[in-house]
Amino acid sequence: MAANVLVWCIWVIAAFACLASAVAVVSFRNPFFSALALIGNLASLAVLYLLLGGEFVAAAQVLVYGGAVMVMFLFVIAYLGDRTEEAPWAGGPSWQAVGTVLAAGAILVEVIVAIGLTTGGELTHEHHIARSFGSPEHIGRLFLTDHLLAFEVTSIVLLVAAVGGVVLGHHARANEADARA
Amino acid sequence: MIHKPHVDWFALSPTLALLAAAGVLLLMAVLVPRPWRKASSALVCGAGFAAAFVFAVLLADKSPHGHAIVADAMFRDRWAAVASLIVAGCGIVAVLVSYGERWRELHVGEYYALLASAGAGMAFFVSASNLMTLFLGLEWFSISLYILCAIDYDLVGSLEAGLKYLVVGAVGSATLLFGSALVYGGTGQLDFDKIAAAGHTHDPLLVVGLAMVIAGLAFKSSAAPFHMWTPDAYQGAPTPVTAFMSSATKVAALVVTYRVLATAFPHEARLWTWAVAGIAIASIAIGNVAALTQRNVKRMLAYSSVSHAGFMLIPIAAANALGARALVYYLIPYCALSLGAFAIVAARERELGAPVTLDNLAGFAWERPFYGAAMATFMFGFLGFPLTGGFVGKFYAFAAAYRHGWWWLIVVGVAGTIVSAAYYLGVVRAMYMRDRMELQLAPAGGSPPRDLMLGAGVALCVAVSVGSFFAVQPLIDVAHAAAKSLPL
Amino acid sequence: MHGPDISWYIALAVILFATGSLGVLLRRSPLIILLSVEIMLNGANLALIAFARRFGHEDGQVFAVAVMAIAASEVVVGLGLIVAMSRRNLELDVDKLRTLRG
Amino acid sequence: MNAWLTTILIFLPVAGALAIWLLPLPRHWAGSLATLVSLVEVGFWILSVDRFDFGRSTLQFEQRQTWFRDLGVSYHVGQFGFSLWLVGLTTVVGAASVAYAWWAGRDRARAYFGLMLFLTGAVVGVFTAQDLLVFYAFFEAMLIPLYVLIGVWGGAGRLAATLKFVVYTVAGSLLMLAAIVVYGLQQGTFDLTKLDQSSNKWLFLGFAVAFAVKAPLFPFHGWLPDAYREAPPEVAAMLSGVVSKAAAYGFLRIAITKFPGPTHDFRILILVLASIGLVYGSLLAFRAPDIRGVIAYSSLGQMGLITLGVFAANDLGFDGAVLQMVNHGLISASLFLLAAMIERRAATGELSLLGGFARGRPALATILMTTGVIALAVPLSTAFAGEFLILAGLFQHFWAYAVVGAAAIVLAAMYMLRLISAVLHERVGPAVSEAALDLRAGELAVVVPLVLILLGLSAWPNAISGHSFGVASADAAIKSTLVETPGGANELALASPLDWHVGAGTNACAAVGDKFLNAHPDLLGGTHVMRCPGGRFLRLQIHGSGGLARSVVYGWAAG
Repeated sequence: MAANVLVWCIWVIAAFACLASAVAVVSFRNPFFSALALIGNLASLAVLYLLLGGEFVAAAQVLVYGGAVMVMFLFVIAYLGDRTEEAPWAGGPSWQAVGTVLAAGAILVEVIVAIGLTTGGELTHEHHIARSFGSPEHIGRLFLTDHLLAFEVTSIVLLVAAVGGVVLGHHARANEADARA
Repeated sequence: MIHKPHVDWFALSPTLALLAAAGVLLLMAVLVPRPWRKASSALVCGAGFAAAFVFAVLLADKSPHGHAIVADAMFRDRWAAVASLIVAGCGIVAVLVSYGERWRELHVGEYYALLASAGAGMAFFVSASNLMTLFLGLEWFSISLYILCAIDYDLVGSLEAGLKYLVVGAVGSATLLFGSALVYGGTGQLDFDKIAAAGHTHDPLLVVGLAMVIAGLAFKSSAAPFHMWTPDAYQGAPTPVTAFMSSATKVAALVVTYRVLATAFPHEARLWTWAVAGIAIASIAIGNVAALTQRNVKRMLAYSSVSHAGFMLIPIAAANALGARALVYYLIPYCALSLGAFAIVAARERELGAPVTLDNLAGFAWERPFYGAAMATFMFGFLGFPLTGGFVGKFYAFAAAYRHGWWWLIVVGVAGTIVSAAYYLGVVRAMYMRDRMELQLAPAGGSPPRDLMLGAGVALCVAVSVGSFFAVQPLIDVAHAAAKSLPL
Repeated sequence: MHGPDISWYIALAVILFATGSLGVLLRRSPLIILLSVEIMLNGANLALIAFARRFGHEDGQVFAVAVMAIAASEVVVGLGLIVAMSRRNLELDVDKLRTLRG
Repeated sequence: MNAWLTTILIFLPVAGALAIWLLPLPRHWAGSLATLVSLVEVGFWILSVDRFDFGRSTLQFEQRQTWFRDLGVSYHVGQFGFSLWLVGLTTVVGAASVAYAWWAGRDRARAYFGLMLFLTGAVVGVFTAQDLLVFYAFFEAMLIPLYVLIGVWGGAGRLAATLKFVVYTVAGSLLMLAAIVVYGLQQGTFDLTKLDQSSNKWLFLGFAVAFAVKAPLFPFHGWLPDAYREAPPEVAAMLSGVVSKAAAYGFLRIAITKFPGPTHDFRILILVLASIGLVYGSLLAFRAPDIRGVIAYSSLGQMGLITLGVFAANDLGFDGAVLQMVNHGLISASLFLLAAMIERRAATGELSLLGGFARGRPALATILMTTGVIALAVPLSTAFAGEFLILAGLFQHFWAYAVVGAAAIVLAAMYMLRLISAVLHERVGPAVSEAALDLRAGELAVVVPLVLILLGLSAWPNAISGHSFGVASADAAIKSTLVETPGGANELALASPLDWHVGAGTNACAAVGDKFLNAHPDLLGGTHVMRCPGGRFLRLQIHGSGGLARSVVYGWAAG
């Protein structure tokens, strides 16, 4: 019983952190702080993943996202400096903005209602799971068996992105070469 | 002990051929000396697409009974094979069009590598059989295309096009992903056929997920109202890339839309036929009306591609075997028309060194009779005039709508076509009937570089768009064989 | 150990996704838009992992891992574009990018 | 060989066009090759007249090739008597137009002559297509060369003219496409010889609007004045002489024969519109300030008259309409070419600036006079014969239309006489110089044959009016539509399978049949069974389908 309360507490804290940081990402004026807030978001999500039995995913979240991606973000933001600042919500709400907010709100309500309808008992009955559910070994095995192709394609996409990084990096350098010439 | 699934290499061969070409090209970008790089890269890339084409033909021949392979991650069937075949054909023409572009040699290897990789991604995407491979395939070719859009740094707006495409594309794929997650939540399955087996018609999770999947795919086929990236990306990207995007991406996105809807959501057909019909109507209306006011030809063609996405969604909304045939048939002349039109824009662009507008097309057809006649053919084809496959394509699409019982879709299509006459014929008028003197334009200056490759590409497009009008029966036979793979 | 229902997680995922989309729609800095896209993807990931827990098989988790890699690829390309644009002294504001007009 | 004749007639000009476009010919050669091709085309048409069996009313020179099977579409072409005459009109006017253009010389000759030949081929295709989709393809294909010909070689206002022309025609023909899709899929075939009649009025309207725009009928004629004025004269000759006939042909071949019910319902409306067009066009022609305006508006009026004849929907009306189509085609083509010759000499077509052309220019005067006199339908002229047949047909239906038609003939006389006198007589106009020569040999070679044909037809109008629909054949496939049931005998035909013989059986039976036919002159299709004195049954198979305007097969059975 105590364990349940503990899990609930962790869930509430993590969920709250997750939401707060998401709102922060979207609303901060300075991308640097937004990026930092995203790190908080990722970390709290990792906690939620752990609660859901996704050990490997949580670890990957922290390493891949929190480590690699965010470092890249922070590096770029630091490199660009104050060019990236933007006054959010400046100039009053445009019709477009009002429309989008309304549309997003409508989608949100719709989806939550949809889930509420479904939840009429179904989602509460969780599947019984083994202790090793979501362990690195299991996920790794799946990647090499049922999802072999997905695994391979993921690596190809990463490679393509790397090529893209190289090409776009050239872009920047070529421009400087032009400027010198 | 890990039991690896059996891998059907032959089924993967179109993808692998292109992937191999991409790999070789990346190596060549480093190893081959600069003076030879352009020609050799184009050759290898073209060979890759040609090999993919041949493999796709063989695959279509040898896969009469569709089935899932590699641990149910992809389908081996004629639907996918025919789609890869069309994509590979588009790739060949795109290579021909790209050859004469004045790339900086620095990037030419990477350019062709990314083109091949985009083709490989599409060939994989069209055979996806579960939500995960669907998403991965989508991202594979999308990311390649984002980079391709931005690759030419001498082009004003190229980076902007890449960024806009990336942002909107990322939102689209996130939508698709969230929709996939909800479908997974509703059924507990990722494989299309298992989703169909597990789905209940009125499961709200499934329905919302379905809506988001449709929206995510509509982003890629640039159907309204998910088309906002299209004009910017098409206008800003290097023209050969635009040519490839406008044809091959549409093939992949539409073919997969049909496959996903028909295979995974047969029980929800009543819902998605209406949704797709709505998107089709919106695309036809918005695309045609917006195209009317464009002066920039690339931008006008971008809106025209939005309207054609609408026309090609009509057979999807029809959800019958005739519709599947209609879609496959329509794609063939459409790709030829679109590639050809952009190829000619590229030719004019190289000659002028400036973006092509309706004004600076004045007199073009008399200066370059072949290109002019070809462009007129493409415009009449887009408009759905006889003597091009565009006519038969529209006819089939309308026929499919009628067979579904939706004659009003025909009315919408007819109304859209009437509006489109104004801007398609506007191009013909600009090329043939306006005098450059009358508009006080400076002559283009010097003769343009002779570009046999581009000429060959245009000739190929003319041959396909006119040939598909006469050779309907063989093409329909192919489409028929492909359509049988779908449970319609 | 019983925690909250899956539906709680899904609700959270939906709110995350919506927050991310709002960010994409309302913000103008490409960097923040990219960050918002990450939030959308994270929302989807949370949903996938929660559903994986519900059904007791790990397909959803595998999917989520793949999504992370894809997200990283998108970020690489997106950041590459942003850096290149800043080197070319282009506005870093999607509303002010108006080279491409008819 | 015979089967190929139609295909040759369609594709010979198209092949000529391709050759002219692709071969790098010098400018003069392009014109001469085009003229040669169109003369050979006329030759083939004469050959086909020779081979045509006018005794049969069925399709001849028929060729069928599957185009796409799953929707039942095939390349199916062939000719009935009346299509043969319209094809002839096309080839002759096409040859005259091409020859005139060659004589007058045109810029960008290869493009120009190729398009002219292509246009000829497409129009022949329209008149011979026996599959709805093929018909539509040719119908639309006509638009492409016309659009470019007017837009590139037209006068100063050409851009606006082409825009109007295209918007009107594309809108009309796409409605027809929608109707074709629905009609063909309902029946599982697009073959005109296999399609059953339909009673769907929306489909009928889809076809009717397309034809009404093309003809044009009032109030769909907005494009006409600009297009006819701005087009190069020989293109205007093709447009008013030949292309507009595609519409009347479409009414005859598709709208009426396939939709007898809706034809019946909309007949009054169409007759009223056609009458308005006839009067309105004639009045405008009378007021038009220039030669081409007179011819253009007179075409509007004449198309109204032809439509009246078609929708009189009886033998006389049909015969008259076909004859008048050929007449008007030849007349307006020669008038447009003559207008071009006059404009060439005076540099204007304004009637107020012209006058006194007759003095010292006997050839021009004679030919313009002859054509004009035929056009105003003096008795013994072929136009008189055509109009008389149409009016007689109309009179059977409702005398008021005949009165309108007769009034229009008076108007025609007025505007034609005004044209002739304004050009040829009166005092010499300011634009007419003494130096302007009479018609040259080349011009005479173009226009004299047209006038000679008109004179020939005046001598023997029955060549066309008597050879358009053949005579009834017993083996024609006929479906029972049970339009009317005199005496309730049709149920009997359905209930008891009788053994039918061809023929009326007895004189008494024939009298009953004749009486029924006279009582119902507008019946176009259906099988009617009636009882004769003496216990026999008489069956009348009336058919307007399959291109036979109206033919009746008598059958009898012992009771």
